[in-house]
Amino acid sequence: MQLKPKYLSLLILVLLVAAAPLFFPSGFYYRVGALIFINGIAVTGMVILIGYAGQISLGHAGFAGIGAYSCALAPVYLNIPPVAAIAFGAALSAALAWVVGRPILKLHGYYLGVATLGLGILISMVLLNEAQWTGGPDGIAVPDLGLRGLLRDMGLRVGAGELWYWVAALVMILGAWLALNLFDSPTGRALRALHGSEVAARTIGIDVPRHKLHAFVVSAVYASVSGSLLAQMNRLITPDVAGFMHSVQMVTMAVLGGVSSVLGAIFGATILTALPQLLTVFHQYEHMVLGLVMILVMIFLPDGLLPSILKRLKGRNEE
Amino acid sequence: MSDLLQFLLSGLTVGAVYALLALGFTIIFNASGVVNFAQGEFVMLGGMATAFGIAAGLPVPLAALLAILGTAALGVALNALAIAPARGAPVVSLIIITIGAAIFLQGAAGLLFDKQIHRYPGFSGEAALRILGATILPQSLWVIAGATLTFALLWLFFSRTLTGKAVLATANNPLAASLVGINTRAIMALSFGLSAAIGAVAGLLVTPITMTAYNTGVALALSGFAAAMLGGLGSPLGALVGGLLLGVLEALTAGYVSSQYKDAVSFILIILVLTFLPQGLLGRKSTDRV
Amino acid sequence: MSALLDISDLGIAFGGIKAVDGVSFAVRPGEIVSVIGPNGAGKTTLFNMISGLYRPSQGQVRLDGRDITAMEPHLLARLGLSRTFQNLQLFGDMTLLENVMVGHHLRERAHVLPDLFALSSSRRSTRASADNALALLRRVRLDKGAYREARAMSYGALKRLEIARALALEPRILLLDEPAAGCNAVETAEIDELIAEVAASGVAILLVEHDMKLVMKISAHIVVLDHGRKIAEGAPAEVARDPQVIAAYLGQHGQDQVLHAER
Amino acid sequence: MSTPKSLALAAILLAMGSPAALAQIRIGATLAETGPAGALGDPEAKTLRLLVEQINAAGGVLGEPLELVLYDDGGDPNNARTYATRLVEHDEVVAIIGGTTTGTSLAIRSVAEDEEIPFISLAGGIEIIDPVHPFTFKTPHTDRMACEKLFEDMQAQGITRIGMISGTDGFGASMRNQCLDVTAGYGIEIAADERYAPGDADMVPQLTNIRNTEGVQAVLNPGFGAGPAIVTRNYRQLGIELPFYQSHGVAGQAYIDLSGAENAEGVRLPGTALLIADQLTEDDAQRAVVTAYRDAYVGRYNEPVSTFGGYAHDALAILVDAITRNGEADPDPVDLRDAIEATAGLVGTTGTYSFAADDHLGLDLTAFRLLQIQGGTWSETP
Repeated sequence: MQLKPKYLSLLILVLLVAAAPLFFPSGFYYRVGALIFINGIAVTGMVILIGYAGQISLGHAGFAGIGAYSCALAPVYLNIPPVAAIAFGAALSAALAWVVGRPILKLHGYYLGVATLGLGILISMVLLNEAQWTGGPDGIAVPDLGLRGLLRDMGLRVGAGELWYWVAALVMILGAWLALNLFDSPTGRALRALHGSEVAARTIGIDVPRHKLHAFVVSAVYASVSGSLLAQMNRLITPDVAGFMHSVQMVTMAVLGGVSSVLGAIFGATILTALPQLLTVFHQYEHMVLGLVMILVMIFLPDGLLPSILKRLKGRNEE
Repeated sequence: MSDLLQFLLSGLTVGAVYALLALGFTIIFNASGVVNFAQGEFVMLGGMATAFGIAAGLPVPLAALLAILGTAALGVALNALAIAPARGAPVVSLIIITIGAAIFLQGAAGLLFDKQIHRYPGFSGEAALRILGATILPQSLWVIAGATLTFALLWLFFSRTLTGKAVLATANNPLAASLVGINTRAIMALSFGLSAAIGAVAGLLVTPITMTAYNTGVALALSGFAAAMLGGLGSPLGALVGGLLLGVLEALTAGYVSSQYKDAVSFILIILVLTFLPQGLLGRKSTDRV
Repeated sequence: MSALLDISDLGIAFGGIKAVDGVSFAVRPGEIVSVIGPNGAGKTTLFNMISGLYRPSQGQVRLDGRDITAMEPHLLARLGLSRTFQNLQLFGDMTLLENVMVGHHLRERAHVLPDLFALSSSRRSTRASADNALALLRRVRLDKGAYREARAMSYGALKRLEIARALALEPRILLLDEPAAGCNAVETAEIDELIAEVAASGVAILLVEHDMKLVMKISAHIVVLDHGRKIAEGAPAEVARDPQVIAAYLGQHGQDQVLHAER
Repeated sequence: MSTPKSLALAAILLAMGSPAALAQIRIGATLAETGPAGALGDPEAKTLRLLVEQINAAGGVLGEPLELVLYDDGGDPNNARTYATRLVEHDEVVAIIGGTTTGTSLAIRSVAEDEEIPFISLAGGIEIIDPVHPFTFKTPHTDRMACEKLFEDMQAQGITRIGMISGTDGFGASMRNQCLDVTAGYGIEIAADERYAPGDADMVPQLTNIRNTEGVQAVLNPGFGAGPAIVTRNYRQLGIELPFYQSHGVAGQAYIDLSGAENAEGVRLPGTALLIADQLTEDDAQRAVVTAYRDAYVGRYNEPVSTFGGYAHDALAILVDAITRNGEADPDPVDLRDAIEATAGLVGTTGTYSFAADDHLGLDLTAFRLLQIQGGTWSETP
């Protein structure tokens, strides 16, 4: 019996995530793994926004910032339990994306780029400057989620790295499942249609602004959850999380890996998260290598790493 | 009153730099449809190369000339190695390529030069001039004059020379331009060289005021990008208007409202302008052809 | 029978030049009306105004008596207006089946939350759309390539695919912009048959086509445009004899095409 | 699909290597060699590399060579935390030096405290060691002390109303907060509070506002990098004649060069003995340490020393001293921590350190010297 592509993708993800720790020489790898998965969540949102709907954003780190700071502030000021703060941040991000998305999603290409860039910069500026709330550039402590304590009470002693590896993996796989569901659904087809031709999409009855907005809001929620998890894992968050370079990183991971597929984008997140760890030996050249990788992949493998590799493998099999 | 003048003079100096940055964006966009996020690196390189030339004992004009020529050559190389091979790629790929180029150039500059902050003395001394109770540095006049001259020369180039008209024709319709015998590849190379040179000019003029370091390019690119989009991508006049407007607005906000949120005001303005004029202030309107 | 689509005094200007000027005509249910004219006569511009992509600077479009001038295209689609494009507007990354499935968009309930969680309502919609789309693909004889990406298909196949997608909307009026352009004789004959069949089911059809043989054969009524103005209107035989029409075509295409068509 | 991914994984494993056997004493560091705080982190990294070389050339510590494992976190706390984890769990270092900025230091601290590894921070924020965390120490003065030192001088000059213009980077923002906190104790009122972003080209509007503020008697500029030099130039351009105070963030020759000696003339700031090595009296306790470090650094890198390199120097000195006193080449972390806490009278470039259970800073206000720029160089005010 043949597995549907959706379930095949999920199966591959689950197997890799479950098997990887068998090869970890030290506990540090759990940390890298958790970072990969947290980036993987944000990048899955990028797949929905860029890969499905064909819209660009250079400001999604702003939503990650909202998610992260919600986890730091909501438990303190609103007495919300830390877990619920994730949902609170997601709701806040969704609401902001909803309000701002309406006017700016009318823009195309680079104009949309600069508008989203502005949005991200505004958010990071607030986080940076409203130090009495956010702690300013040096950041702010994040209340403990209490998961480790809970497990300890149940008689399980788990290291922080290990715990977050599994928590982030679980959320990422859940996120991937949702995104894969969306792909082959009425909304997903409408998004991919307006990506292909906005004019044609309109004439077949697709409410283009509404669907673009939905994609924008959903991807903002992904970014927000990713930021929340980062904050709760690190127990400390700084405005860097909302910065321009983080936005660029999200887009680059997704596109480099292959933005049209969830698996590809997560592959991109894996490569770019691991790359700096690989390059510590040649760290002087880290920036040059990163820049070169970005340029070369886009020129020679424009569909992204994973789709290009798969195409090549398939081509070889057919020979 | 003298405060207002002071803020305006400050704003004009910064705005002139933004305008030159935006002009660089516009020229490359017109030739290739690419927004070049490495434009800020050209400004950085112009300043760094001049600083190192002067430190090595070269006379200032020679150091400046070498910096301009070197940066222009780098612009041509960037086009040949990274942009031309990716023609027709989607916007998001092009953004990644040029940001990749910016990261690469920043890393290379950090290795090739160093990671310190650099500056050299202003070209006409450092004593501030007084105008109606406000002050201005002679180097600010250099920046403003340099920007004016660059825009004027460029206008002459586009309106009076055959090559300039070929650049405009390519911008309007690359296919038609190549059909009437214009070598659009050469035009692209020329545009990258020209933009890089303009960036270098901005960098070497402003370094005595703002100083420079290997990692200043990205922030410059973002300001220039914002100015270009505000004015309307693809319009040199829009670049001038967008750049000056942003510079003056930042200075006035810092002076009268809040120095903390002066950049915020710029971006709020951009989002508002684009909401009502999706092509920027002076950008061309386009109709979807189906 | 009263008109389904009623166009009166429609016009638009680009930069001071009138691309379409004061055009009026009507289409009744089940009727095939063709718009012909030399290149640049304003046929596609007329279509773009009717389908809501361009905002007319004068005149009115009515559907079933209701004013639909410059209405959003997706709302027009809801009222039963569907179209194809001269230079194909298909979704290249999607399969043929998916291309037709999005044509069912209006009958699917595309709500983002049920779709994200793949609730049964969402999965039911998808299944129903897939069944319908497959039937339509069969109708245009593309069912064998249903799971191939659209960009991998031939031009002729894509022309038929676009018609299938337009039909998926179950339109009351269908605007076809040069459906037979670039098709060989066999394909043209198939499209001819398909259009007649659709019209017979009661759908009004507005057609722009350069293949005069096809136009003369299937049209009930022909509107002739030149330089944005309507210069003639009537039954095929009448129009072909009109001296103004012959003059207009002489300027562009030569007489034999008209004569050929008249035969 | 699984092939490339597992290949990549294998490549990662190979490149990172497996934890080495402990044949030497491993010291970990994560610093902002690049990024916005690169001007601080770069001399810190250079200092650590230089000193470790020197120590090893002289026979190491307890007869064992030191091995420095140094990562560049770019000033990003998330990276800093990752590298700190790597240092502890993968490289198995005995202690961590680093955290160029307060943000990265706080990130490293949570790893160090979790894993119970001694950590010496090089950043100024008082929150790093207040309240005291068992495994965390720091070498620089706190920002609060810098403010106090400056306010002391202002008080002596009879200044009560000042204007402040601070950078929005971590350094500037943190010092601004601390200064606002301690004004009351010195009877000082901050009448104008302006800001600039690190990349800003021109601070004339902000300074114009300060100049126009009624009754301002002096101006204070907390910040580092290019910003304060631009502020200084703009200050002179506007012809402001009020006393001008900078922070220890610009305590290095670069600031004077970038501002121009004539513009920086008369500027006062809280600095360390390092900047006035040649002017120290023969009987000054710091003279030998400061001169040796300066000569070695300048000889090796051919660039002037900065206060920040000095912080790294002191952190390593404290660590080496503690390892030596503890007497084991493979020290138990808790013992090493106790040895650090027992540090007494250790003379560094920044000051003389004596830690205690309730004091993980080990410096007092006397270590700060109020310096003034005169004739393009530093001199200590009497």
